[in-house]
Amino acid sequence: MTILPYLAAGWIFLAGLYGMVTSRNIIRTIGCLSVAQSATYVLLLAIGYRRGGTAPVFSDASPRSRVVDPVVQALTLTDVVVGATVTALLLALAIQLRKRHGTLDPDALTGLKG
Amino acid sequence: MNDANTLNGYLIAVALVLVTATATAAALTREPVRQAIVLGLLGLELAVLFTALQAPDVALSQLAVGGALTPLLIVLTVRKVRREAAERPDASGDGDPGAGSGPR
Amino acid sequence: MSRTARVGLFLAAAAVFAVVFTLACTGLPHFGAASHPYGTRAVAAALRHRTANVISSVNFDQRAFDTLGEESILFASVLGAVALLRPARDERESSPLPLRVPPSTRLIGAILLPLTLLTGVYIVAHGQLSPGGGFQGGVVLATGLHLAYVAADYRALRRVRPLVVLEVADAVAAGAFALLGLAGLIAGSGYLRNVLPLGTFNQLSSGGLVPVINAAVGLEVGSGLVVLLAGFLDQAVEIDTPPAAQDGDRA
Amino acid sequence: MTTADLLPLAVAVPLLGAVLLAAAGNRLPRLARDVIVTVAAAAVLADLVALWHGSAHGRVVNWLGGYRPRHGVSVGIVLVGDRTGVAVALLAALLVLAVVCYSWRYFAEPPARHAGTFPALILLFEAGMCGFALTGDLFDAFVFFELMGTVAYALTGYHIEDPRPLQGALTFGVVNSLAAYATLLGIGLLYARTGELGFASIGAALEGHRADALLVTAFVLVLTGLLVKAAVVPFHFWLPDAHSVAPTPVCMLLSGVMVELGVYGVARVYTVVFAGPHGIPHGAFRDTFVGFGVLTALTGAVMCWQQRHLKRMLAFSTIAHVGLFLTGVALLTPQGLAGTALYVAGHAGAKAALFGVTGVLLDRYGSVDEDTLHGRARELPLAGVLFTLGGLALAGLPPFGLGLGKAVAEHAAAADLRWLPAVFVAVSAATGGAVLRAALHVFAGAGTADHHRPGPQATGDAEEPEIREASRRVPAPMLVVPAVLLAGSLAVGVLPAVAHALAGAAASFTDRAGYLSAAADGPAGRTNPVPQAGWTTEGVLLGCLSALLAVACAAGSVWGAKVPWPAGRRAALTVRTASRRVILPLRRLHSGHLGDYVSWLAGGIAVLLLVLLAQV
Repeated sequence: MTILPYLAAGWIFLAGLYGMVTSRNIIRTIGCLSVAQSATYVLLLAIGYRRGGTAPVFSDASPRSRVVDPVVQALTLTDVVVGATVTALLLALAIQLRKRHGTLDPDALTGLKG
Repeated sequence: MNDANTLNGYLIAVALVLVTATATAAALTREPVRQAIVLGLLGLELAVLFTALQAPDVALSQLAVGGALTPLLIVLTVRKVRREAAERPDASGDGDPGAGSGPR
Repeated sequence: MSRTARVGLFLAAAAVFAVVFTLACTGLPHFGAASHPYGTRAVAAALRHRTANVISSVNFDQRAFDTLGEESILFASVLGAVALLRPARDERESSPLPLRVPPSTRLIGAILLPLTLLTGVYIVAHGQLSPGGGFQGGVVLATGLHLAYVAADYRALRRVRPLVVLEVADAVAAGAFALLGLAGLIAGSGYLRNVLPLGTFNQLSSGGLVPVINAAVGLEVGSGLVVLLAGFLDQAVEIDTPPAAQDGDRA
Repeated sequence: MTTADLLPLAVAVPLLGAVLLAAAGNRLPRLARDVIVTVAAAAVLADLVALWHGSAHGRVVNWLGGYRPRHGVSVGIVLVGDRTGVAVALLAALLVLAVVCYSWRYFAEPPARHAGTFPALILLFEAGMCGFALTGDLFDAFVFFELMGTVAYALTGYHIEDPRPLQGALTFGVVNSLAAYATLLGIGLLYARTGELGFASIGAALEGHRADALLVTAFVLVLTGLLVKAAVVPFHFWLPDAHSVAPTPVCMLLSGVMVELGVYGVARVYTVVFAGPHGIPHGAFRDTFVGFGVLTALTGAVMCWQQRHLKRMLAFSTIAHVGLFLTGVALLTPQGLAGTALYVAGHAGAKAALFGVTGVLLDRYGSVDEDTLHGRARELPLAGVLFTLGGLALAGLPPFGLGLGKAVAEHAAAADLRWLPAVFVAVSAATGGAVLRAALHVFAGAGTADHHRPGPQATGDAEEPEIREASRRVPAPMLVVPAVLLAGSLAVGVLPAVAHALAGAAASFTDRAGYLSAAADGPAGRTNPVPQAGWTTEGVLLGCLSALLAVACAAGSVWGAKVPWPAGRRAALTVRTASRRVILPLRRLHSGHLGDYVSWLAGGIAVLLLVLLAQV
């Protein structure tokens, strides 16, 4: 258990990459991108965890109680928002690309090469 | 206190295994709508993991974004694409792999 | 590259990455370790500013500039995605036919709609005290509004979302954040300085600027997401592309 | 208000301008929108000019939210305006202002209901670039990096009626976001080891650890996002796809400054965070990135020469020059940095001008294809002159700023490796030559229109024209702005004060201890001696040589087939055979396939990991 959560993050990142490499549909590529991104959430929050710590919210806890690292949580929160908005933007591009190109298969998207 | 810690440790371990497995499954799922469903599931499991990691704020956003918003956007995108494919059967299909042009 | 070459290259690279990343992880502090210098400082700073939810303090006070950037990303994506999803010159919008919705669904929707909106407002308002805040509450507000789609139909949704107003609200909320930062500058103490009275710990008005920025973020996220979802829904439901439009690449 | 307060304003002002445009854009007449965006861009410029003067005597530091460090560490975000950072932001602001003026008359009529979107996005782009250039915090840099990226994806795909911009924008978005997530993983690893996020505080904390696999992995991951943005081979594939199809004003920004920000990020992150004792050794960094730089420069130059799509040609020439920038920075000497700074400034002016003139062609003829346009632009002599001057500047002709930067960087490079200046000359000649060849074809109608280039290629035909009235006269700003930009590029080379100021900036950039101290509220550091950054005989000669070579390349390609002597024909044949053997496979690698690009990204990370691990 000492480094397993970090390794899990690495594995998830690679899994997302693999899905993107083998994808035959841009929508799936975008989905895999968000899988790869969840690796960053897992890594950041795993790093901030403290054994025996509680959530860093003091509304009903003593200010002296042991808490987990709040900074990584703030970072992850930013990351979640960034991820969601980028996904939305990419999906919007995919919709229009499908309209104009008639396909979302990377093998058939041949407008830009050489 | 110690028992609660051990319990939380187990919870983290289980959630971690589930998250890893579901993420792998989501990356391997070819069909976008099915992938959206697996992604939704991944979002829920991540929310559980984050709660166990004492990050309720992140869990709440993950629940909203990963569990609902992202899958919804993917489904809407696929729906638009499907609608077009249905109106123009000549265009190469999306959604189901292999229906597009063959490998080079 | 052929498919085999592509996957082969990736697998080789992934093998290297896996080995080195594992090696790297052995150099990390063990999972659950105690030392978090920045985290400890952030907790102390949050308590000094009487903000019970340390994460809100980090997001909206200590590292508010990050959040300003984050909200700009949200603002830019909504602006960009909605512009990308505009009907092209050769497209027309069609009105979808009204759908028959079973009365039970309609009832559930009618009950859930105000309930969700209330929950959203609550989550936004208590961001500096309990888990949640502008972003989470904003998402709840935006999705809650779309219960109207489930409960009634698309035309009902269009009635309850004044898009023009929401687009302006999104922009104004994003601007409000930047302006709140200027307040500190005008007060003579620096950008994004928490200049408001800090209030009493664990009260709704505690944390100075934190609840105000929180509200701005809530407004931005809520209205921005509704506008964004409207762009996607319009594409999925309303806009028809003429068949000729997609032959552009075959020429 | 103090000088330090000017730092956040560089982000807040464009942001507020964008908000105003987004909120009121639909209700305002076009003139009012143009006025708002121009005033906002000018205000940012004024802010940064004031900041530049304020930073003359050392770094300007602002702890946002008033969180001054206690015992050397803070809980907030620090903005650090050292002269290099301010200069980079200043360059971005100048270019944004130029682009804003260029687009006054650029779009015939913006789409209804989204009238304010384009200028608002340009201003948000500016906010992202300024934030990235001025921040002293690693995660904050990531946030503004993403802001820059997000806006750029949306702007690239702005023409939804044309399939190619959409594909280019998607490739751009997917590859860059993925790389940004890799960066975030790296930031996570650094946070785990040091528990800090500021550049300076991480750098200081890392000094207490030894260099191991964790350090190398974190370094490579953090750099991935920056290298992708900088389009370093093999992370570069997205760039030609995106830059060749984006709206012309956007291309001017992307090629002129955004790509260069990636190189700036690499230099900043390495020098402040990783260059300390027990960090990544200087030698390892230098050898690795001079290698990657040279590879990038050569690949870009070869691909640039092969293109007939003018914007794609310019995009590949950006890759070639970024390779040289990376090489100059990787030398880690003040002179190398000074040369690169001059080079970047001169390049921004010339490249943006070239894109601007290409925009005129697209406006009039609905095509940016070298073969299709053959001889058709004879009626635009002024545009032809500007395009040719741009090509000569790109080739390093003195006294353009690009030539001065190249000369100074070459001098610094020769001190390290004797053969490096040859790469600089060859790459400048090839990229400049390609532009001159296109100028001869398009504006003079020289040679023949029919060129058989083997292999896969993107043509510049059937582009969606960005303006609807084909018969109108060329709007004045579309030629005036490129002319001004070229004049700016010239000024960088002619005015010794600019060179001296940038050399001073480079000297303080390498002063790591000073940066660390300033960001921890400590005493100001000492100043390094300012490197020599003026014209030398050697520099002038090398500049003239590469310009001459460029002219020879262009002339040989246009008239080479008609050469009467057999030696010339034999040479042409050899070139053709070689090109089929070497260049064809290289062109095939640029497949436009998203899966390929992700694979190359992973491959690049793996190679960097192995190369650096072997040297640590």
